[in-house]
Amino acid sequence: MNVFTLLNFAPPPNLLVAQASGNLLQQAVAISFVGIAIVFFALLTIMVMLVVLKKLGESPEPRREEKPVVPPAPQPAVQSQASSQPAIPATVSASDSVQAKSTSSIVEPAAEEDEPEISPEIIAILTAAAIAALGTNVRIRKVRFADTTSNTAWAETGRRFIHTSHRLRKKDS
Amino acid sequence: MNVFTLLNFAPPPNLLVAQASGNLLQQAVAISFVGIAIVFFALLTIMVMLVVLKKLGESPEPRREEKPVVPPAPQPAVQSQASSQPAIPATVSASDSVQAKSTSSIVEPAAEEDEPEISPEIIAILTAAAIAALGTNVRIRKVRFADTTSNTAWAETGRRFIHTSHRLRKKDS
Amino acid sequence: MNVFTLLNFAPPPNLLVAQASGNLLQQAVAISFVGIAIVFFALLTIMVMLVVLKKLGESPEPRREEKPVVPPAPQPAVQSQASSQPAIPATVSASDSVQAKSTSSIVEPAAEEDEPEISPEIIAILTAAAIAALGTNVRIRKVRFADTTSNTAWAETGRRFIHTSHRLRKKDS
Amino acid sequence: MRDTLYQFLHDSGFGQFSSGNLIMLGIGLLFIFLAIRKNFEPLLLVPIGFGILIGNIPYDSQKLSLGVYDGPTSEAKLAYYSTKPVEVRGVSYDAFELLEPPYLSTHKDLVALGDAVAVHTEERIVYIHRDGNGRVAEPAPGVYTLSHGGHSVFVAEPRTDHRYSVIVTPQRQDMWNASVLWMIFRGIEFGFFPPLIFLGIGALTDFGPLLAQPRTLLLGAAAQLGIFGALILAVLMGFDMKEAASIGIIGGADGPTAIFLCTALAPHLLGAVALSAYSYMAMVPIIQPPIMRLLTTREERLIRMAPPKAVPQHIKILFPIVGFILTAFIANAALSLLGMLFFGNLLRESLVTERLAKTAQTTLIDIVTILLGLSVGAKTQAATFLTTQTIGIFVLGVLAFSIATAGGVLFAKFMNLFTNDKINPLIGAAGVSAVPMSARVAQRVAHEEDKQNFVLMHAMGPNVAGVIGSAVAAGVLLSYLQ
Amino acid sequence: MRDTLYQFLHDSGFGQFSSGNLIMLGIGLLFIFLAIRKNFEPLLLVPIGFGILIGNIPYDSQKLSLGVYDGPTSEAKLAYYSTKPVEVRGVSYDAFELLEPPYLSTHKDLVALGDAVAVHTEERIVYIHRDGNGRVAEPAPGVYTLSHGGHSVFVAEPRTDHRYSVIVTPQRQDMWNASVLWMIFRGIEFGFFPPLIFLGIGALTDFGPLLAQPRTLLLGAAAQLGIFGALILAVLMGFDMKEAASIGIIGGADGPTAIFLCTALAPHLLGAVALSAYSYMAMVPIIQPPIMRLLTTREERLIRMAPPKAVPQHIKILFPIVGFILTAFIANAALSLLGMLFFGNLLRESLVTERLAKTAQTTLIDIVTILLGLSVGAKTQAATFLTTQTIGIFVLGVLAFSIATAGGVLFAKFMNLFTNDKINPLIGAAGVSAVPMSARVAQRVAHEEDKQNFVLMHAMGPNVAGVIGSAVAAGVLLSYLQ
Amino acid sequence: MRDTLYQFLHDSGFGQFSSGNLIMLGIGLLFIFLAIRKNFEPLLLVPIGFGILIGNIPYDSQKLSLGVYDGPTSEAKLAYYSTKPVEVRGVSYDAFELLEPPYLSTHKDLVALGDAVAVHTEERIVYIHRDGNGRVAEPAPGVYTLSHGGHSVFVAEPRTDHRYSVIVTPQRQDMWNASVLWMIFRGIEFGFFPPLIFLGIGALTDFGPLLAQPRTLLLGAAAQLGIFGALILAVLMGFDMKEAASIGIIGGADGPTAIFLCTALAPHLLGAVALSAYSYMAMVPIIQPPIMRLLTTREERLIRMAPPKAVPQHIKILFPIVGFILTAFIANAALSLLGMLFFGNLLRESLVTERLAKTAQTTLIDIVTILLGLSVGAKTQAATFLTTQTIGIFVLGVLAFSIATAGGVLFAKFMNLFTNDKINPLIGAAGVSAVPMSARVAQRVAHEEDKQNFVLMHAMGPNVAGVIGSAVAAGVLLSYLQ
Ligand code: NA
Ligand code: NA
Ligand code: NA
Repeated sequence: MNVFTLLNFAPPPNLLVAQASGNLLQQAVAISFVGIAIVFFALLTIMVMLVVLKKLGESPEPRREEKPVVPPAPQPAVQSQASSQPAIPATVSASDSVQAKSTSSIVEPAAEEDEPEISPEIIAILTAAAIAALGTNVRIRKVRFADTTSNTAWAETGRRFIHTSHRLRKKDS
Repeated sequence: MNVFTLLNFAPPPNLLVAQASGNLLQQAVAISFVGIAIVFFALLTIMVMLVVLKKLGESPEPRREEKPVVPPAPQPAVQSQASSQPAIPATVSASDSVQAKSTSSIVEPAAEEDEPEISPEIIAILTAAAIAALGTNVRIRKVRFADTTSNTAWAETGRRFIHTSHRLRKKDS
Repeated sequence: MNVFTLLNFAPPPNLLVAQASGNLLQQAVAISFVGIAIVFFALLTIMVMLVVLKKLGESPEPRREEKPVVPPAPQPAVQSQASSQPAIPATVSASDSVQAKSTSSIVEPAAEEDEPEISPEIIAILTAAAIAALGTNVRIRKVRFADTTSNTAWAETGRRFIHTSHRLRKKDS
Repeated sequence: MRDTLYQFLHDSGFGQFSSGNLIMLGIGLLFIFLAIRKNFEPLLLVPIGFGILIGNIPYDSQKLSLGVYDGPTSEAKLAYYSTKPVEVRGVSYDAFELLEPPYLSTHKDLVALGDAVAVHTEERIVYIHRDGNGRVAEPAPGVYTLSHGGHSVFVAEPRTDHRYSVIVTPQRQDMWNASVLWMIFRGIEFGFFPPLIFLGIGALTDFGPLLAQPRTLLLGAAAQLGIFGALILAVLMGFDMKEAASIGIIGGADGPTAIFLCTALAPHLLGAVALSAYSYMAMVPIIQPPIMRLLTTREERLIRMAPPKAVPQHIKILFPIVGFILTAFIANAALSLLGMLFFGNLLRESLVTERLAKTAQTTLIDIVTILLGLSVGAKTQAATFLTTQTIGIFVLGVLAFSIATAGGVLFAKFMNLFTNDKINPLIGAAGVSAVPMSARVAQRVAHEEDKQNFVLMHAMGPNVAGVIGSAVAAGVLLSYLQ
Repeated sequence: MRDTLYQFLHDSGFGQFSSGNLIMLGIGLLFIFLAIRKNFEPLLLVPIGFGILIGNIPYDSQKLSLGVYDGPTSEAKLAYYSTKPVEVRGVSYDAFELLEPPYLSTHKDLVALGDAVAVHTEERIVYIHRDGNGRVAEPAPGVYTLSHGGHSVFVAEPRTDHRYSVIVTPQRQDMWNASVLWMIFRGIEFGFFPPLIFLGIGALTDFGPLLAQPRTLLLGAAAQLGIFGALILAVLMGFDMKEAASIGIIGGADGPTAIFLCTALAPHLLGAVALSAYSYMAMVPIIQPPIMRLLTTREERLIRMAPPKAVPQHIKILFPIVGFILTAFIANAALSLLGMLFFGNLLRESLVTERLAKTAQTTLIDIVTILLGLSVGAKTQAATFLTTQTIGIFVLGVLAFSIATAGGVLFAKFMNLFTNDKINPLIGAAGVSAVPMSARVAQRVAHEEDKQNFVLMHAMGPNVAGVIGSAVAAGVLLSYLQ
Repeated sequence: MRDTLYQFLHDSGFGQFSSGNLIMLGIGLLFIFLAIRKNFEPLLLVPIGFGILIGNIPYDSQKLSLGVYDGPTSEAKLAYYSTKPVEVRGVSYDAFELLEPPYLSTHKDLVALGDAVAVHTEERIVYIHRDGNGRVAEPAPGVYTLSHGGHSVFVAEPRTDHRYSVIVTPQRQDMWNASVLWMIFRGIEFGFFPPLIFLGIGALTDFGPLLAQPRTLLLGAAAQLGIFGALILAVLMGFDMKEAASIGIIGGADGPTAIFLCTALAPHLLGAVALSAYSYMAMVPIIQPPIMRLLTTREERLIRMAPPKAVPQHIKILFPIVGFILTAFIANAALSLLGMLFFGNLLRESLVTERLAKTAQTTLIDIVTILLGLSVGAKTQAATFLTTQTIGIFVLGVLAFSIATAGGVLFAKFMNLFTNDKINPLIGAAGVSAVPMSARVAQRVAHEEDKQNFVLMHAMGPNVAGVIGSAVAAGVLLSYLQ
């Protein structure tokens, strides 16, 4: 009678596999090999896909997409760009008090500007206002215009990190 | 025995009505007529109530209420008025980048000012700060003083819309 | 049989105590005396602990702690200090429109500053920006530098309250 | 180890892939594309689109229960079955009759059950249990595993009146695997999210333009004709009453209202209804203008309306209170939508609860939008979405918008018969909420004819009235059909 | 169709209107008015007032179950009945004895049940089932529909020991209609909201003034006399112990604490207790000054206190940790309130979790305030609010505030007997939390006598101490009476 | 009254104090100290530390059930028992066999039960009931009070097949006392919080550096060796498979992933696993550099990498979509983590849902962080934490980090064998997520050798890849072991 068989409460198949495969260590090694293989497989697949996507970078559809969505680098007017370009914040020199070390790494917003009617000083203030809205303590020392799309930005970011990592080093000592 | 009758699980009365009233189409037409009638009735009632309220606008209680709650138009000092007068934002010319088209239409704050010690420039900045706090991209082009209570504000709002609706039109084309 | 005794559904012990101790008033008085005694005991314990902690204020560990965590009073550069020093907001004269009366008493941020490249005006603006981010209406009348760590700050806070309490008094009249 | 890997691949998405999944993934991608590239209501369609991806990743539902497709709505589903003889393929059996089945309310769900033969009779769904050998088991007490969704049904001792008390309970597996999605789904299932979104909308909406011109409330009522027109058409197309109402509500052009009603009446259509509602809201600038031009003369489109007097603050404060009481009296069942809408507006207008209003306008509505969009999307699966019904819903949706537009425009013309203070009938089209899109469309069409005619703020009146109107309509439909 | 319309009107609020509804709507409007016009704690009283409106819209509860009045607290309420002979109108019947009834804990609820005769004996509620003909049915297994609230009670086979396993389950209807409100209610029922509000209050509170003058902690303790004084008076007025404690806690002048305790001990009084607590907190500037002047001499009011030394940050960090451990040890049952208060304060003072503190201070407390206020209001209905009890509660509430004020002032005078560093007794009145209102009142009264005497910051010490004091008092009452 | 006071003190923390409590309070204080003074992941460790304080305040669990230790996970736990003869101390009894016990899954819980003798056989837990006189009661229908946790077990009539339907239900007491903590706990138990944190992390993460150099994805994969290496070591140390997987995941250096997996597989280890994960994440600057220097030559550390080309926005938009579909196909069980991570990133990169992204980045993640940290801490009690297992976990944790670091560095060297465009192997160490700490460590070690070598941005590639890698690994472990 099927009710009875259904009620049999067999342990879930995965556990059965585990018990069948003999001792625990053997099983642990098996899972580990399969596990790391799958991790590599998954990330390799993404990597391949990314390379393909980049190669296809000149295909018609994404090109159309690229233009309207991303405005050219020197953007006019004041925008709270907090969430659009936080990772390469070349314009704001965040000082020691930036607390962006945790899991929820906090974002430092940048603002590019070239319209004459709003002066750089005001931009700085607005940047700070955006920061205030984001809830981080950021000390602005100087404001420089930076081309965040250029490749030197990477070295620049590293360089700036040196200035801000005093605390990191202190902690170790 | 009442337990039994209770257990009878009669379909809810509404459905009974539905089944009793013959075919589905007939019922659909009935519900539709009643439905639209109730919608009109509800909104007509509110309309009547509003007209009455406005007529009673000179009654003692609301008048007392009006003064302290709403400060006179030229408000002194800096206030983040974000949520108090968002609908007629005549002072801030929101540009194309305003994304206030969705269900959760975003509010453009306005700031009126006439105290001498805070200059219009600063007001603009503070307005922008409030905008930053609200999380919208708003580009401030110019700041003008406007009497938001005047009736020309309506035409002004429409006029301003023309400037900001480029994107709307582009999308259709 | 224990199932039966468990099923006995005796009222919880506290209630039993209550019913045993005779009439309700007697019990109310007893609970009240014990209650107020415990409240006093709890707060007295904290008080003693606080006095001890203060006495130990010169112990090595907290002293180390004190330095890095609390920066010296004249802090350089712009920080949204909203949540760090809200209770003695000597620099910002909050006007009548401050609505900090409810359970969720709203915080008035202060900003001390002495770095030359950012002028006091800008600090005021940034303070206001932080306020905007906090969602309160605060009117900034004047910005003065104040030493919030000095003891005169308490009288100063009281004095300022007088200016801001017009509404409070009005409400009573 | 090769077996382990083989098994893993077999269990993974690749081994379980079907064409339905592929098409649904494509549909999810399409809506993400429309949202990002065409700016189609991105705040909703990006989450919904991504939710479709999440909901349509194939997996072996016998082994892994992600709770995405048909997870339980509650930890302890208590239902009541009765048995009656049922004829299946010519043989009569005793069968369970599932009364008011808490979750398995559509035949599709039941047919999908591995061990059960689903038979439905009119309103009620009847099914019998089939044992491992394919024979129909006698209704006996025990635990029945409804495999696909991971429910287990506990049936108590049979009783003399042929009734069984049944406890449908999710298996433990569901509770753990279901994860964030299952919890989030409950938010829609209980109608939790739409009212919270209405709270935010209330706090964001300035009813000023409506209060300045109370007569535009009627335009907001007239545009609800789209709801009822589409309802009748849907019945003609063969949808049942609850489905027809859920489709009709698309004509309300109001996302949360549509999701609220559809979840209550026809949850299996939720994906199609929500997607068509948001799509057409984004396409209002395409759908409305031809209808508006067709139904109005050039003279009518040239009508300039005088700006009305400003509304004093006390009216703005009184409106949400009075409006709530009146509409809640008239349409009880819309209480949770209208209550939250007007409550949010009172927070905004009272001026003493500004910090609450600001939070409702920003964080609260954002969080709920993320969760709502994601879960509506994840509920949209091949089995219920890739049907001819969905095509019908999209066709009816555009008809609903059209009828609503026509209703608003024509009613404005009708009102002009009785008043000297003429209404530009173009603003009638703004009664199709879709705030503020349809008001902008009215402005744009008026502006084409007369560069100095600014009807935007006038159009905001019927625009916000339409939100109230469609919530009332949803309440009426809910109280009749639930 | 005329029938349909007639039925609709009959079912709607108009057909179901009763005087109780009208009065309650008026009360809701009154509190909204006080909040907006008189600035009576608007952040709470606007939501509560609107909640009263939502909770008192009349509807036909037989047809539509909005879950506002007495919806289920849980999806699967599991209780246990035993039967015993009960005499009803002279006839002895077997009856169900509902032990620890999960929701129907007040007789009013039971009396309101359409099909049941409620008989209550002391602590326990006993009722028997009555069939359609008015005869009392024998206790038999089956499903009993407790009509008004929409519960259905499933009773299993009777057992030899006269016990029945009973599953009280909300009807499906409840689950769908209940909507946002039902879910929100659970937040109060489980005591979920008040601790979260305390988290925000902790993150908002600067305990600096208290830490600078630890002795003011005792003033915060003394003001809790109001709680216990009112408790004794309430017992004298005929309230039972749990009710008396819920009324006494009004004297704590602390909204979330009052709601927390009252929900646990006497949920039927929640509306009256919350309304009176928040009203009197807003009226502190009226209630306190006469008492303060009466109990102090002019000399005492002229006492100037020296500003204490600033508190180093490490003390501010240690305080929430030490304070939590001590109070939690002493008053276990206040753990969830005090834990969250001190945790919020640690987030604030640690200076390394600033972003968490900021969110707790703003968005989190705002969202919870909206939901708490709304649901407290909606729980306030005619049946439990329009009673003489409510009048008693309001009278006792003002007495509680007065006793608390007197307690604080007199204890300050008492402390002055033993110290050279005299305390201005006016700041004792600030022990009545109501942060920061009562500290302001102390400042104002002191300022009337001496324009150069600024006691505001000194008064903030007892003021915040009062928050801790009343939470401890709530813990003591909870552990004794729950 | 003296009795009352005595009883109060006895019931209070002082009367119930044990050494375990004291040690746990010390541990809580230690982590708070590390967080505030040493800046050890303060956003998590302050809440967790304070949670430990909350969870370890002693109280009399017979009288007061705070729901902190072992509160129910659900209001209506439905399980199914079967009976079989069990031998206890030489005597054979009929006993209940608890299958898939919903909450009492560890023997410790069962042993603690006052009235039951717990006997466990392999995977299953068997216990029998003991009556008041210490005799083992026959399995009979009734309600059994499992005293410590406050559960009551309702067992229906025994059936002929020796099975009992059992309803495990929390006592009313739990529901009320449990308060905020109990509700919050459910958030972890259902795996609710970690995915929401991943949503915020997705919205905060710029995958740009990864997209600019896709090959660094492999470094992120290689560093997951730490997970599996530690898993094997844990099995060797005597942990069972599920425990070993939960310990191994520490090597993922990703808090939410570790909490997610550990909650699902070995909830009794949650405290130790979470604390060791977050501690070692903060200590990455101490753990990693020696290993990095040991495994690389000076020449390798001096390798300068050319900055790659900037990534166009459309790639940034496509990445979360493509990445989600691929990883979800391959590792179904990681769907809720990866789905939320990529969804959050799409909200961020789409540029049209900026307000949603901002809320996810700020308020939403903050609120969830507060609740998650607090409840992880409060779940950490003496009974499960003060064991030799915990020492083993901390030892294995540092080994996991070390193996992960070595894996990343060595794989980078391995990749250099096949490419001309050499990778600085130091950035391989950044594959140990711990975003952004381990990327900074790579920068610092590189900078020590060459002041002009800036590898920070290159290191961000494997850094964020490691987040994806460990989520995939968690998915694999979950699908095998759950
Ligand atoms: Na509408
Ligand atoms: Na108090
Ligand atoms: Na990782």
